[in-house]
Amino acid sequence: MLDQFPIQQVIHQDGHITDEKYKEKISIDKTKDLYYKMLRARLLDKKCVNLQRQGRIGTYVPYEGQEAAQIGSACALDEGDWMFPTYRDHAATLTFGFSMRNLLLNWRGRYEGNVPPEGIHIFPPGIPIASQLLHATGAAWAEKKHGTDRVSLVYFGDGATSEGDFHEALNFGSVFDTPTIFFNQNNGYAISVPMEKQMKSKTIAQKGLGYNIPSVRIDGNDVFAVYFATQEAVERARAGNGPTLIEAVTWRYGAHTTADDASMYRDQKESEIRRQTTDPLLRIERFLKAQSAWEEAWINELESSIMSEIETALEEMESYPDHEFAHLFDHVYDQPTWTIQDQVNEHLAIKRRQTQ
Amino acid sequence: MLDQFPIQQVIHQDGHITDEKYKEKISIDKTKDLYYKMLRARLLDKKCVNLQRQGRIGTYVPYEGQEAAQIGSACALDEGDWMFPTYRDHAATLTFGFSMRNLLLNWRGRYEGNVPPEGIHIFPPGIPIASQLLHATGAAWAEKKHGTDRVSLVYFGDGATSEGDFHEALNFGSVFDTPTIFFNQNNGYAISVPMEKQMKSKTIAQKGLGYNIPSVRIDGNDVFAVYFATQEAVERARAGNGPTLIEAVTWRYGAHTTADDASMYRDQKESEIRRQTTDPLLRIERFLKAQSAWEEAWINELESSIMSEIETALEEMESYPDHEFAHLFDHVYDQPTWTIQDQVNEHLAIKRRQTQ
Amino acid sequence: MSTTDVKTKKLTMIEGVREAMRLMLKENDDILILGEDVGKNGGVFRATEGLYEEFGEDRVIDTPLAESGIIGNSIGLAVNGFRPIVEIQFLGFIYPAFNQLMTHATRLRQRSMGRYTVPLVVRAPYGVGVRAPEIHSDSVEGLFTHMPGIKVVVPSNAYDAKGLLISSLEDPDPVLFLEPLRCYRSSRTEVPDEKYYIDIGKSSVLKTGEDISVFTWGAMVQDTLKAVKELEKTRNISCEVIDLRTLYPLDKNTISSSVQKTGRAAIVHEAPATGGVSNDVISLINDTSFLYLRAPIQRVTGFDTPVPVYSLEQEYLPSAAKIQAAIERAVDF
Amino acid sequence: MSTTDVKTKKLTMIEGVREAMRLMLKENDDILILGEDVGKNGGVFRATEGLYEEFGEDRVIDTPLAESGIIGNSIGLAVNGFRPIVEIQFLGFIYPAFNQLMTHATRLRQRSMGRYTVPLVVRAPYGVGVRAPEIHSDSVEGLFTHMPGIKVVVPSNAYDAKGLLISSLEDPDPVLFLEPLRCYRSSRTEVPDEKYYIDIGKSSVLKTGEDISVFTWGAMVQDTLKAVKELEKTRNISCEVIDLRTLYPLDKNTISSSVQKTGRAAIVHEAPATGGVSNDVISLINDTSFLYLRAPIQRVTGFDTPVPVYSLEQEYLPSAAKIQAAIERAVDF
Ligand SMILES: Cc1ncc(C[n+]2csc(CCOP(=O)(O)OP(=O)(O)O)c2C)c(N)n1
Ligand SMILES: Cc1ncc(C[n+]2csc(CCOP(=O)(O)OP(=O)(O)O)c2C)c(N)n1
Ligand SMILES: [Mg+2]
Ligand SMILES: [Mg+2]
Repeated sequence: MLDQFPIQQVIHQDGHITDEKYKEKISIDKTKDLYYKMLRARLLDKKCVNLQRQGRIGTYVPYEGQEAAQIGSACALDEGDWMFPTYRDHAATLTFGFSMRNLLLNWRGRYEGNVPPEGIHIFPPGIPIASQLLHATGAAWAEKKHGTDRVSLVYFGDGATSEGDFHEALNFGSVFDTPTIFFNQNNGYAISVPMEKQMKSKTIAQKGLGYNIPSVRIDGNDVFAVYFATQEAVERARAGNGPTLIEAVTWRYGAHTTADDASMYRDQKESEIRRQTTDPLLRIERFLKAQSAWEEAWINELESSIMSEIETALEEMESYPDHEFAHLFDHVYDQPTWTIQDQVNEHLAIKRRQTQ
Repeated sequence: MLDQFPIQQVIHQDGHITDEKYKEKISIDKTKDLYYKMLRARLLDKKCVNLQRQGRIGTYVPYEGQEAAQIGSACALDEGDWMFPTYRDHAATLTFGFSMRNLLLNWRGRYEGNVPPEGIHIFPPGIPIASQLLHATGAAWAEKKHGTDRVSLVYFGDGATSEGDFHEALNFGSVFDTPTIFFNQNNGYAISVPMEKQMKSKTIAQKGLGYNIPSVRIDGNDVFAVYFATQEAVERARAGNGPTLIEAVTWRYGAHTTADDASMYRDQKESEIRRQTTDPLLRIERFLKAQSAWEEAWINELESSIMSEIETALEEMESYPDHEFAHLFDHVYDQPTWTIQDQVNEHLAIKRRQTQ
Repeated sequence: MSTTDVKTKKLTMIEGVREAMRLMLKENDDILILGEDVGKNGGVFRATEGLYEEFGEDRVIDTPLAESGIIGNSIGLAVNGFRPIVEIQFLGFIYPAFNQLMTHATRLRQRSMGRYTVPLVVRAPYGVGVRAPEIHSDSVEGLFTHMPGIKVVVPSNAYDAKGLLISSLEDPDPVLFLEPLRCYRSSRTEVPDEKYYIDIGKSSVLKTGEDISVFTWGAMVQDTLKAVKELEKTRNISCEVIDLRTLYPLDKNTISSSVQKTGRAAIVHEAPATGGVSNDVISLINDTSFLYLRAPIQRVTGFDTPVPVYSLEQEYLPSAAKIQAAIERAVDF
Repeated sequence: MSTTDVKTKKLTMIEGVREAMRLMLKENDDILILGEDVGKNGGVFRATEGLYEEFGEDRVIDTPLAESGIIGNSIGLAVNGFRPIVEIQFLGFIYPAFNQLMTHATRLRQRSMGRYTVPLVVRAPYGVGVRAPEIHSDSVEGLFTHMPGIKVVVPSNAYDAKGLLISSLEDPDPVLFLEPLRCYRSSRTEVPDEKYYIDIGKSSVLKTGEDISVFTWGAMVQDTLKAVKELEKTRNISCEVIDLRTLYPLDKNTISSSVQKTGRAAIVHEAPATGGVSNDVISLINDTSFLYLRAPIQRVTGFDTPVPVYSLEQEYLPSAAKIQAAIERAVDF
């Protein structure tokens, strides 16, 4: 299977292009744009880890190391397409148009953190593992029924492939030929459980074989490999040729969440080595340097503009009005049922009494 | 995939052996024994369909046409191995030692119909589709942990492969290398839904590829193909080499159940043609005739001894004491909880009052 | 209901269900039917008979055999403009989809502050009655009244079935539409050809009475009426019988005013007592009508056991004698 | 409990859980632990910390990420000689396994007339408290009291946790062992080193009183005690507080005799009111103690909504003020 699904790469970790055929497809502008998006995501992620340490946000789920996988894929979508993220995919949602303020609000335990700007189709992050894959096939199926060429892209991890819903989604996608990109980020771990304990198969791509779904295995730290593979899958979907399974092989540098201690189950030196070798940002830096297109001024400007964007978002988040009590019950049903309304009335009466 | 998983056959529907290498493995005695078992199952099945029509049993699930698949596989097991049937696999359970009387009691809505003889490991028929596959991996895993060489064999249909539990069971079996035979009877339909609507893949065997589980596709109406393939899988499992997925391609002649009308969704002429061509019993008849080993006296004797066995079982079933009320609550817990006990006491008190 | 103006037909309950679907499929292109064997086969109970032929395979869809898959996909379809009707073949086979219902269908509106909504109707036949194999006869309404974000309705005849299903199909939120198996073909009711509504949340007073309020739903409605009428002949007791029809949200006003009038209550259902919807009714009465109660509220339910194999079904079901004994217990208290 | 003879240690509740598992793993080779991250990682809450090292990967097993798979396999293991302890990472993630619990774990004994039994303990942390993302904080005890064939227990401190888990591990039937997250490390209790039992089905009277019986469990126990003590200072009310500990089967005798003494009752829990276990308690009181009741039974519960995101958790949880108001309502009725 490893032979059948080799890891496809466009830019080697040293920064050289692996195959001349890609040369004309890669402009410096596009490269810089992707680099900017990855840098933006990385700086935000680092900031969030710090915010959590300072108690300014709750438990946080970092994605550092997975920027190329998330951003390369998100960039292959058009407005109007559907994105189904997990709890770890805010580099993708940010890139696809989710607001930074709302993203931060999410980590403050706010419903606003689930709400994208009007017209941007991003689902609330999937929490029960793999369950969102079925929404992605359903929403894409709806597009097909509407007669549009919109697609859905759904993120999920290596661990998620063990759940029954993964299987059912691939089968529905296959049977109804839904325009869906099943985008797997194989970061080698489901919390503490390494891929070898999760499955016997050496690849996730091969799991497409049971459904006659075309699959591809790519270097998930190579933003162009991700971008091109996703583009191809998106084109196939738009053309009415059904779903694709993409396995993007990647790595998370940090712990599963800020509540997790990765050193309990793996040697964190591995992450240190990877930071120097396969890192998605460093690779583009090397590539740009090889093209003599890396300018310190540009990068400094980028950094400072991103930092000020983050600071602004942070301020907006921290000055955001307190969560309204009404959000507890307002949207459970279109109209609260009487049991909810009675409970709310009692709640408010007691509060009033307390403050009297 | 059709190339990768050709349908393996040992005896052609004309009755000739497909490959000389099988010759020495097929004795006339063994052939006659398998034929006897298939005939016994078929006559019982026909009887049950009639009993249902007469209202002497409830809704019945026929398996006619699938005798080779069920019996070839059941014969490859040893006492002490575990069998996990569905609602349609009583040809298999009968062959593996389930009593005919209890089998009939099952169709009378009796718990006794779920209880095998002491020492025979047969689970109550699986009702929620595909859920029993996980019990089969669990029980086999237990055998492995006990250090025995016992295996489990689980039956399931083509439709069952769509459920999440199918996937989870194959993955657990693969990861923990459980000695399990996943025995699929692909009869082309899940009630009314044909395989083409159930999945896009042309084979079920290919579904093993995602789990690195060896798979084989066989002619499920060829009792020797089934028997040999299952034997091989059983040997692999006993030797500690993990699970196998077997796809036995077969056909049910009749309706899904006696409450179903197959002509609503398929042309029943297909079944008539198959009775003349690929039938599992006819094939062995042709084989034995080709070997000049078919004797009318033998077959007549078989039939009459089977019919009298069935009549005896039927009498036993019909004279079996009425279901005790206690069976409603006796085994819900080891000891009834007080809520159950109170309900039972009230029930009995009211009954007593009524009969006074 | 059958005045000269309104054209009606005498329908069985399953025909009422089918009529509602046909009418709504015609009226609203966004409505789809998804399920196992709902297409060519017309459903294992024939609820969707003829709809595949009339509306085609893009609207009446035979899905793969995977309940989580069916409900999960329907959530995606619902969020993206459709109104799926899912048929779960038997309520006892809804469990594989429990996660999709509990964490998604019912929560998406809240999670997204109203951005994404799930107008989804899940139909499921349920309860004892067709001498089916094990697990086919589960009565687990109580699992869903404890699931915030969904409504639960149960018609007991063709008229209510059609009106309730139409209301469910215009409700902006997920509705679990339970179809008691024993009611499918047990009787016929006059049903208007046209569109009409039975409101979700409204019960139906089938018989007024003075001494006790008897609440029930689904297949127990006819059994209860029969038991009550028998009892009224032998004893001088006047019973009010109310078909709840909606199990969440309960019809607070009708329930409480009835109990406040009669001073006594009994609840009859098939499901086990512990965790059963009867307890929601008892709590409602406790909350609203404590001072009116002249006797403990009586529950007549299934046992705290799984629904048994069919040869024991009749022992499991609340009998007329049990219903009568409960009413007498309350009245003689 | 800590006499001079019995060696004790002061443990947090999660340590009590761990101690019970360690003791039983040592004593009984058939006991296995299965779950996500229970091995090397020692569980996401560290409940199994050190057990992988002590008992090895054949006894403390990191499984693939699939709850139906975990429970389904554990059924096979249990039937074939083992006694699995399954850790579900959060109760809100048990739903994918609902079918395996509802139609198999709980029914195999009955279906096979006792031939196959499923001695299985499913442990799951639950409830509000760790400011976790959505769905991690569900309180759905009521789904399982309505599931015939399983028992449901909830300790609220280390002592009860150890004794109840040991009893659960010797119970011949499936037990759902709920671990309230807010209790994991909130306090320490003296816990004997040796083996001891807390009987399933027995509640614990934490405080005797004369005017009202307050029933609760899990994380609400401490909140309730605190609210009650506060109230007793300001008003002349004497409250009896009972930790139910087992939710099915309920402790009928203790509940009914307490209410028969005090004449009033309140029930405090996190879960939504509709379908909540409070209703089972109300029904029990209705059945056993109707004539003793001097006021409607009070429920203090979560809302009939999903447990919200964590910034609204405190609004969702029953507050001291709500508990006190309910008690006053009953006493002043
Ligand atoms: C149904 C369910 N079970 C368990 C969990 C707890 N959980 C959260 S993340 C996670 C691991 C997921 O691993 P993977 O799919 O590889 O994604 P990654 O976290 O590596 O991005 C687990 C077990 C959950 N959220 N949902
Ligand atoms: C979870 C679940 N959903 C639905 C059903 C209803 N049902 C019973 S048999 C069946 C079709 C099964 O088809 P297949 O797996 O091919 O087996 P076959 O009946 O052909 O032997 C269905 C849908 C069920 N028993 N369980
Ligand atoms: Mg991962
Ligand atoms: Mg089939």
